[in-house]
Amino acid sequence: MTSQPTVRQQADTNEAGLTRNDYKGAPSTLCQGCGHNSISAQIVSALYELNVVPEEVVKFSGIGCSSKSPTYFLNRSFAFNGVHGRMPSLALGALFADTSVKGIGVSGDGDTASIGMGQFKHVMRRNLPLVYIVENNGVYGLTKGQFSATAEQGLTLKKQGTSRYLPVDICMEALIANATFVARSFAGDPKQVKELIKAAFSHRGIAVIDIISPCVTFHNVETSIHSYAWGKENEMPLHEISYIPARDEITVEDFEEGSVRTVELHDGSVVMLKKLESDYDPTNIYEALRRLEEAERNRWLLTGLLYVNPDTTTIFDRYNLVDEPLNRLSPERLRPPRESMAKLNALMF
Amino acid sequence: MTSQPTVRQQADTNEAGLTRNDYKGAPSTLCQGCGHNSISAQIVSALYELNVVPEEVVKFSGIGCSSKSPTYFLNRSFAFNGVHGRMPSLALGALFADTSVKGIGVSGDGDTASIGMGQFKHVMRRNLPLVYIVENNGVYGLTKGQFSATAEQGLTLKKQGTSRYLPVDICMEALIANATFVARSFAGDPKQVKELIKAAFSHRGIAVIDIISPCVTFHNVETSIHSYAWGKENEMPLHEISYIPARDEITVEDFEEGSVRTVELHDGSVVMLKKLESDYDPTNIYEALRRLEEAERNRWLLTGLLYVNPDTTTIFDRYNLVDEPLNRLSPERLRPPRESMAKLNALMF
Amino acid sequence: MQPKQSPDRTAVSNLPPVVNDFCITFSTVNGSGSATANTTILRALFRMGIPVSGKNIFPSNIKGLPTWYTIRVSKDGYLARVAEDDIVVAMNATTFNQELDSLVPGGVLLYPDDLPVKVTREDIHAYTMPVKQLVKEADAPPKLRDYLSNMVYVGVLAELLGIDLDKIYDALDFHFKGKKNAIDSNFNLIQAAANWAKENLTKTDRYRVEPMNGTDGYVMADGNTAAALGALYGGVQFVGWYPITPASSLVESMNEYISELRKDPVTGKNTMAVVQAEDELSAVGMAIGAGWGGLRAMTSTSGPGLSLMAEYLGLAYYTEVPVVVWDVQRVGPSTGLPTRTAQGDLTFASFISHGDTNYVLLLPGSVTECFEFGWRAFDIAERLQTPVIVLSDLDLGMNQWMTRSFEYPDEPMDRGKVLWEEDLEKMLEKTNGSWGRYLDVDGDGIPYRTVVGNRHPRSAYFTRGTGHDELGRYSEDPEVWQRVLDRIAKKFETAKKYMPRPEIHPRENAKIGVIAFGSTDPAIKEAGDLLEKDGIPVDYLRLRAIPFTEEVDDFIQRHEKICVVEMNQQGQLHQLLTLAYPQYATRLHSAAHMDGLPLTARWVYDQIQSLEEK
Amino acid sequence: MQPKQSPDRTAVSNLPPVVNDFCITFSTVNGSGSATANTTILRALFRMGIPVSGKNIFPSNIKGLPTWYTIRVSKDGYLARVAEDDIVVAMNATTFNQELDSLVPGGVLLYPDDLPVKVTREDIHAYTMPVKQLVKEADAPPKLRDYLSNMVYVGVLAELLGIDLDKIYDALDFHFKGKKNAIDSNFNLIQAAANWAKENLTKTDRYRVEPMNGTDGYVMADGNTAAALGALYGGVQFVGWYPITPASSLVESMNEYISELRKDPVTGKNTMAVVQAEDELSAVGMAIGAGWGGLRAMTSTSGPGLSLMAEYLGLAYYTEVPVVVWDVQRVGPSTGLPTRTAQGDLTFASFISHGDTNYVLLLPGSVTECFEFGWRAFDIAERLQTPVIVLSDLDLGMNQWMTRSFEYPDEPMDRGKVLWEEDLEKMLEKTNGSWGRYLDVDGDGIPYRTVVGNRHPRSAYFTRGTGHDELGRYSEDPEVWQRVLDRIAKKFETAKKYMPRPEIHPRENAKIGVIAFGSTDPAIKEAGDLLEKDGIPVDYLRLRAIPFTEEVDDFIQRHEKICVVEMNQQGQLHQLLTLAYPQYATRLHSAAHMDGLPLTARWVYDQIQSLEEK
Ligand SMILES: Cc1ncc(C[n+]2csc(CCOP(=O)(O)OP(=O)(O)O)c2C)c(N)n1
Ligand SMILES: Cc1ncc(C[n+]2csc(CCOP(=O)(O)OP(=O)(O)O)c2C)c(N)n1
Ligand code: SF4
Ligand code: SF4
Ligand SMILES: [Mg+2]
Ligand SMILES: [Mg+2]
Repeated sequence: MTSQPTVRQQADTNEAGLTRNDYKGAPSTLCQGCGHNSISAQIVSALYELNVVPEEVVKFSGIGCSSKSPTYFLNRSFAFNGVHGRMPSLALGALFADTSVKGIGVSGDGDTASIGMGQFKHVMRRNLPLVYIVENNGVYGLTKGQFSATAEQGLTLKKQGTSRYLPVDICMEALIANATFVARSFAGDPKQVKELIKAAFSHRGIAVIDIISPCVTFHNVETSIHSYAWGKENEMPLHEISYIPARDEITVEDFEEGSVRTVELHDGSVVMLKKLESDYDPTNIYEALRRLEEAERNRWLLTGLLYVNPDTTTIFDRYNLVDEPLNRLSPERLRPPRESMAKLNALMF
Repeated sequence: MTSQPTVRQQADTNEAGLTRNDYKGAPSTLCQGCGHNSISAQIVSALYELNVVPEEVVKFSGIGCSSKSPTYFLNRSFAFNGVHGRMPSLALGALFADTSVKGIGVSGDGDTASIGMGQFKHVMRRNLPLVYIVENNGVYGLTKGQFSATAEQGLTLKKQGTSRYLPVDICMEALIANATFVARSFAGDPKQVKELIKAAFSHRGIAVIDIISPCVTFHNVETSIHSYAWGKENEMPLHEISYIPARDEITVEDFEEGSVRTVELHDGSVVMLKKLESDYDPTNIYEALRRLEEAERNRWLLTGLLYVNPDTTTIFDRYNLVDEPLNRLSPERLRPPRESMAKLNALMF
Repeated sequence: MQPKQSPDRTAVSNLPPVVNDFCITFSTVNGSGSATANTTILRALFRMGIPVSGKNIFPSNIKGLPTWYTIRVSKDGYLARVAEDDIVVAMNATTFNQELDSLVPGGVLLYPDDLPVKVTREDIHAYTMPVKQLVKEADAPPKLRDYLSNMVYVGVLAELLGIDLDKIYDALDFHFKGKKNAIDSNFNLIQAAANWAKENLTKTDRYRVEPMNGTDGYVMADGNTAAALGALYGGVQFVGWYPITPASSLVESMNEYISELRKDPVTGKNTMAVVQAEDELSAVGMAIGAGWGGLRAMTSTSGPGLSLMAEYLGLAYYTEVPVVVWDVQRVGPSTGLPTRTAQGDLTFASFISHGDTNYVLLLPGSVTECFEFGWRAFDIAERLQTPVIVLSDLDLGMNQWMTRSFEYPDEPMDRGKVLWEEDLEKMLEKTNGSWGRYLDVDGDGIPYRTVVGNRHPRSAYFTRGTGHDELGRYSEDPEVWQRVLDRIAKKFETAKKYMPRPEIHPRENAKIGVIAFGSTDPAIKEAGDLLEKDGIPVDYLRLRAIPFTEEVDDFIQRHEKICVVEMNQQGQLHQLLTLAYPQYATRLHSAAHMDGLPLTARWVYDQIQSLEEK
Repeated sequence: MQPKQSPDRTAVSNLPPVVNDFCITFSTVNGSGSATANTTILRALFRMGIPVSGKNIFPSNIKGLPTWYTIRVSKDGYLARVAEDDIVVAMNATTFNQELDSLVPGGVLLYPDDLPVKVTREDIHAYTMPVKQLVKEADAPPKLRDYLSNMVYVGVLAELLGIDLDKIYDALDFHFKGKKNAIDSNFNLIQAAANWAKENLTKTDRYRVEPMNGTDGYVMADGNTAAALGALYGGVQFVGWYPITPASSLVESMNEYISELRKDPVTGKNTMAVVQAEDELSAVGMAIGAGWGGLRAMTSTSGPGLSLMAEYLGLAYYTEVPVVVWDVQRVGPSTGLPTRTAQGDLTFASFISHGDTNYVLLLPGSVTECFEFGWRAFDIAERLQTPVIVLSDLDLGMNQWMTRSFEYPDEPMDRGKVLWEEDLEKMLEKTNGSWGRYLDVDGDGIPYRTVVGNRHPRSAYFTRGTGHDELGRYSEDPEVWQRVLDRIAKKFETAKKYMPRPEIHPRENAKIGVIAFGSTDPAIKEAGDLLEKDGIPVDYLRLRAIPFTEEVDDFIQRHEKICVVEMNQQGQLHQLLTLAYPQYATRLHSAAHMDGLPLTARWVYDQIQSLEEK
């Protein structure tokens, strides 16, 4: 039941004829051990395995250590590293240019949940096809460790004192804002991260993955929900997730009755969710909210695909655009014909 | 069981010795029939009946027809009409000046849910003691009727075309952001509006009231959830709500067993919720979310006190401030003593 | 009912008639539907071939507050505001006295016979109109009555002034898009009112109109519509916007014309998208993203929105993204007077965002020019790879102007230095593979760019607002920083080649030069005529863009005294000229004024005259 | 192990020693803990009475990239950056060659014996240090080893230069707040390294230190800490902020000192609050709300944050709310170089927000002045009821400077024209009840205000960013608009009375004048000495505030040539001076430079010299 390549290829090239190196970026300048680095590595793997052509991906980010990540993967993709907290608008405009390319945005918890709350919420409701990864560490890494809006209330950090406010839960926010793909993961669980990224890439619409990504330098306190230690101890996956490309056949018979749920994505690929402790239905928003609340109360790190709705229209569908990329339209197709001018002037009265 | 004045007063003055006129504002320059005007009237009534001293209230707003409302009530209160979508920060700073005064903010759906989403969400989690009224009409009234973020998807308005995106639900947003008092009402239900305002004034922390307040000029389409006609037909109150001041005794015996719920607010006043179709527990966030979602699906206008948590600390409690108003501290209490200077210089090394 | 008549003024009416040269103000409350009546008159006059302009002075609310609409009728084609009225139609009792004061001696006052007011002036011609009665007789449905009241004054005025009823019919036909019912119910009342006036009023005043030939080659339009249309002809592909007065109608009229002008004829699908954002930070962010992606992208806003765009514009400046920002100015600072006009964002727009920035500004001075800059702004932005800010204003943007017919763009689209797959291949061959996003290949400061979707494996680059070198790589190297920023600044020099040149109106023997921009143009031209009559000929240079081109230099050199006329408090253009021409700083005299109303020729006259006397 | 020795350079060492006058650069990677080592040396030198300054050139990341720390040792008290190094401690192989190049002939190079590098210069003195070995011998826990490596160079340098080990101990004692363990483990290694050097190195270079008396009355501090402390002494009551380099440490150090300086001695409760906002729009909004409420309120930020504050600052300007904004400048536009210094926000800050605005700017030129403006800014803001923007920069704000001891505020707090209940009662009596929020009672443009919580029934008023009259009522009246805005502008004139005066450093026979502000001060002073030696005496005026006061006028009048020195691309102060003094525009010459590094005296020298030759 594992992915079975249909085309023979050299051991180290994928079906796009590319090597893993073709998906890499510049060497990371983040701290050693930073969660963000492991996520970059999984992005590289996921895209390599998905056989995506790097030129058909565009990267976006805001400002922060996390927002630097796009430098560290997919050297051969266009990228725009914008201003703090306002990546969604930039991505929205840019993706209109050529809707055949796929956007991936990397943001931080400060970038998304503090300064970026407004744009984050609004890009959700627009259902922009964008993989939106939040590398969530509860602090502002790049400015040296102040609390972000996702820091737990009561958390004490040496230099910062104690966090006074209840945290923002990025997944809840995405759910309420009608995001169509919402997942949480943990940088310490690379396999899950990778499978979620693959699924997100196949999703038609906004796909949010909130990844707990420890800041080893400023916020790796073992008792904190944002630390490696805590995550390793308390991760509670909703299911074991695997992504199966459209071309592969799934033989559910291999599995015990009822032990697996599948969700077919827009491009025909399938997300397979293997039941763990209990069955979880990722198409029910309120169940997702309930589980998140329960997990928060108990300080469990609930991970997995919380919610997906593969069947809605994207923002592009709602604009009735010409089929070819807008940015390749020739001047003749953009400028109304000369004859129209006189008619228009006649209307000006 | 009705409120029984303990002090004798003239027919037209309240216990603060003031007449209703003392609570009024300038004549409204909003359109005749605008929902916002009825809300202003209920604010006047509520505060008159609460015996609040106008000098102990501060008004805030952003920009919009709704945000003009503070001009039309409480002439004798300080007011700051700020910039579009950023009222919460202004209110937060100002209320630190003297925590003994009570803040009331009036905003619109554009002001809060479009441009103001970020500040709205963040003031919730800070639990700033502020009555936050959203006069929600689904459009930008003041700029002549463009869709706001609360406009229903698919809504068609003559000049505007059809709204493309799923609406923001202000109550859901408040709930998820950990607001401690969340209500929805309808400008066409003045009694409920008034009682909710009274309860909100007694609440310790942020109190959001999302009031459907039709824009009769640009968005009073009978089939729209934001219209009078629709509201009158489809309002579904969760309960019948009455506010009972702290000084009054409640004799629950007057009521049928189980027909009433009460919530005691921080100042000893009580919100009495008379059961209607089914019992509703306003202390359960997820029940609130479920009911909101159900209502949205069925296009009911669910009104009433959705959620209240009377017992948390406010932002002020978390700052360990001196008891007297900060803005009345004398220079001697603000400037460290002269002796400290040398000690400090010794530390500069 | 015996119509109340104005006192007999035979002495006055012995004077020759005033033909096609006066100013009418309609005083109403907003939301009362008077706009239809007012523009109907405006259009009818225009159709009679008489030069007209209409200005709406309205409050920042929706309904029920005083509003004034002024029509200037000028056989000489003067379009500027004048401070006094010749004719007032007073429909609003609360402002009646104010209007009475504004009338010139011998002026005309028209008001409903039931308006609870007292006419305290003897030197004017007052006529009352039986508005209620005529509306009642018209048998209109009650909810339309208020609205129809306005048609009464249309009819009475038509009769008193001699406005052609046929032209009024044409105007209604246009307004109601041929809808017979609507046209007729309005027209019938107008006709009834005209008849009533004919039978019951004795004309004692001097004002009247006569058909003439003064509007050939002109259309009636507002600047926002013109800008929208210009942008559509400019091939705009993406608009991110957020509503704000007085800019909203720019994108709103664009929306109206998309289906006609920008649907693919074959598939019926759109070649552009307009996205209403959640605020201005997002609106400009979207536009910058789109501009970066290779779309002709724009946003439009007014002061407060421009302030919110500061951070993002700095990004576009430094990353060299073409984007067009229309700022339809209103009175600031802060929320200010949202429904009044100003030119107060000039300095801010020039230097917007922290650090060293410098923006290309376009300064349309007429509605036709709004159309022109609507398309040309994209050519300039894409050519220079930089944000272009177009400064219009409320007067230009929202008022109906008689303006030259729009002309089809006289230049092919300039998409600038964009490399698609094959171009890039050639470039790499030419440069031995050394292409880089920020390399100054041509020595004009403008690098080549590729855009999203380019599948060439060498096409991609990383765009960042942090320090970067010629290949787009992150860099903190001091020399690299300086080099790149200096090259960007160089584009401001290169820009001069692409800037619309100023319009120069010389007069013989002029010693004083006037420099101005934007909607003050009509007032300045009219003042020029007045001054010339009084023996003070002035040369006039109307700026159309910043950076300043050599013509400006030249103009300043040739005049010992320059009067810089503008509509703001600080003299912001005067500031920018001083910075550009410190050597001539002392020649530059500021004449700045802002109270929310368009400048009058009289005010300009006084400024220049007093400069002359200095 | 036989230590590698530098080649014998007896010829060089015959030259006289260079005492207390050189520059050391430590090249490390950030996050490696070298900061402790570097400041320990800095402090020890300071304690020896030798004037020193330390500058950190660090990358915009957290760990693992090249970082340089430079200590200038100057018996003459010069604190400016110099472009070349006398001594380099090279701990980072990747930048080794670059450092090698920066050394002066005869300079000193120190590096670990295992650094994989090649010394390619013959004209310097190179010493290797057995870093690994010494750390190993110190028997430190493995995870501390990297960090402790840095102590090796402290010891070796101490020995080579003659730095007093006692003073080093003092420095460690201070750094580790008396924690014996930490002090000892560091000190022991330093001592071991010093011993090793004594025994194994033959000093061939000329550099050494000697105790002197040059630091009396001085302290060591950074500008952000100073500003924070100044604000605490100024009675700051509310801070809304959002983290950003290089401003973060301002509010962070405030947080550190609150419990010591701003807890009520009786109740132990705070007399102020610091709120970390969700972004800068909110941060400044909070501060403006608080300032309006009668609190001494501030925010601090850097370029991008300032851009985001544009709209809100316009509101504060027009509604006349006192608020203090610290802008600790970094290199822009856009995200630019977040960890490099600049003075590039001057023009933007002057005109920030749409419409006609004008801000009072304070321009601290030393760390001590950061302290002073920390408190004084509130007096000015509250007195004038307007936003005050204080422009510091990264160099001033984040680097350790030797600076005059902070002085207790020499003036009582000026809370401005605030009326509490009784004051209002009196005012109403005096004015027959005609008090209004925006009435210019005193003719200085500054009205009286009441604030939230005032229970007087006449105290309340409505504050709005829309047009308002003297009583705060909404108004669209053109005259009212103009009148109110003109009065607000008048405050900018009144402001001159309250502005810190410029500091003027005259020299005999000076023909050229220099005008500058902020952290360029040391470079300019040093250049002045150099120029004087070369026969070009210059007068120097250091601005401390804008609007300009009469001294500036005067200074410009007295000099035919003015060189305006600043750290940005466009010459922004030059621009503002040109605007203020158009009549002298041609005297003003711009010397502007920005590459992210502090100016050197040499660069300033060259600029002025070339101006002299013109
Ligand atoms: C407008 C603006 N404000 C502040 C900053 C400073 N800043 C840079 S990164 C950052 C926070 C980043 O936090 P987060 O998004 O959580 O990313 P992390 O570094 O933790 O990965 C801040 C506040 C900025 N660059 N721009
Ligand atoms: C920064 C900024 N952008 C845009 C505007 C224009 N504007 C004024 S009110 C408004 C919308 C108001 O809508 P809402 O809050 O729903 O209030 P309503 O008028 O519907 O009561 C807008 C967009 C503004 N004043 N400031
Ligand atoms: S500071 Fe924290 S978030 Fe930033 S790179 Fe280091 S570990 Fe990662
Ligand atoms: S436009 Fe709409 S929201 Fe505004 S006042 Fe009129 S009815 Fe109310
Ligand atoms: Mg973070
Ligand atoms: Mg609304």
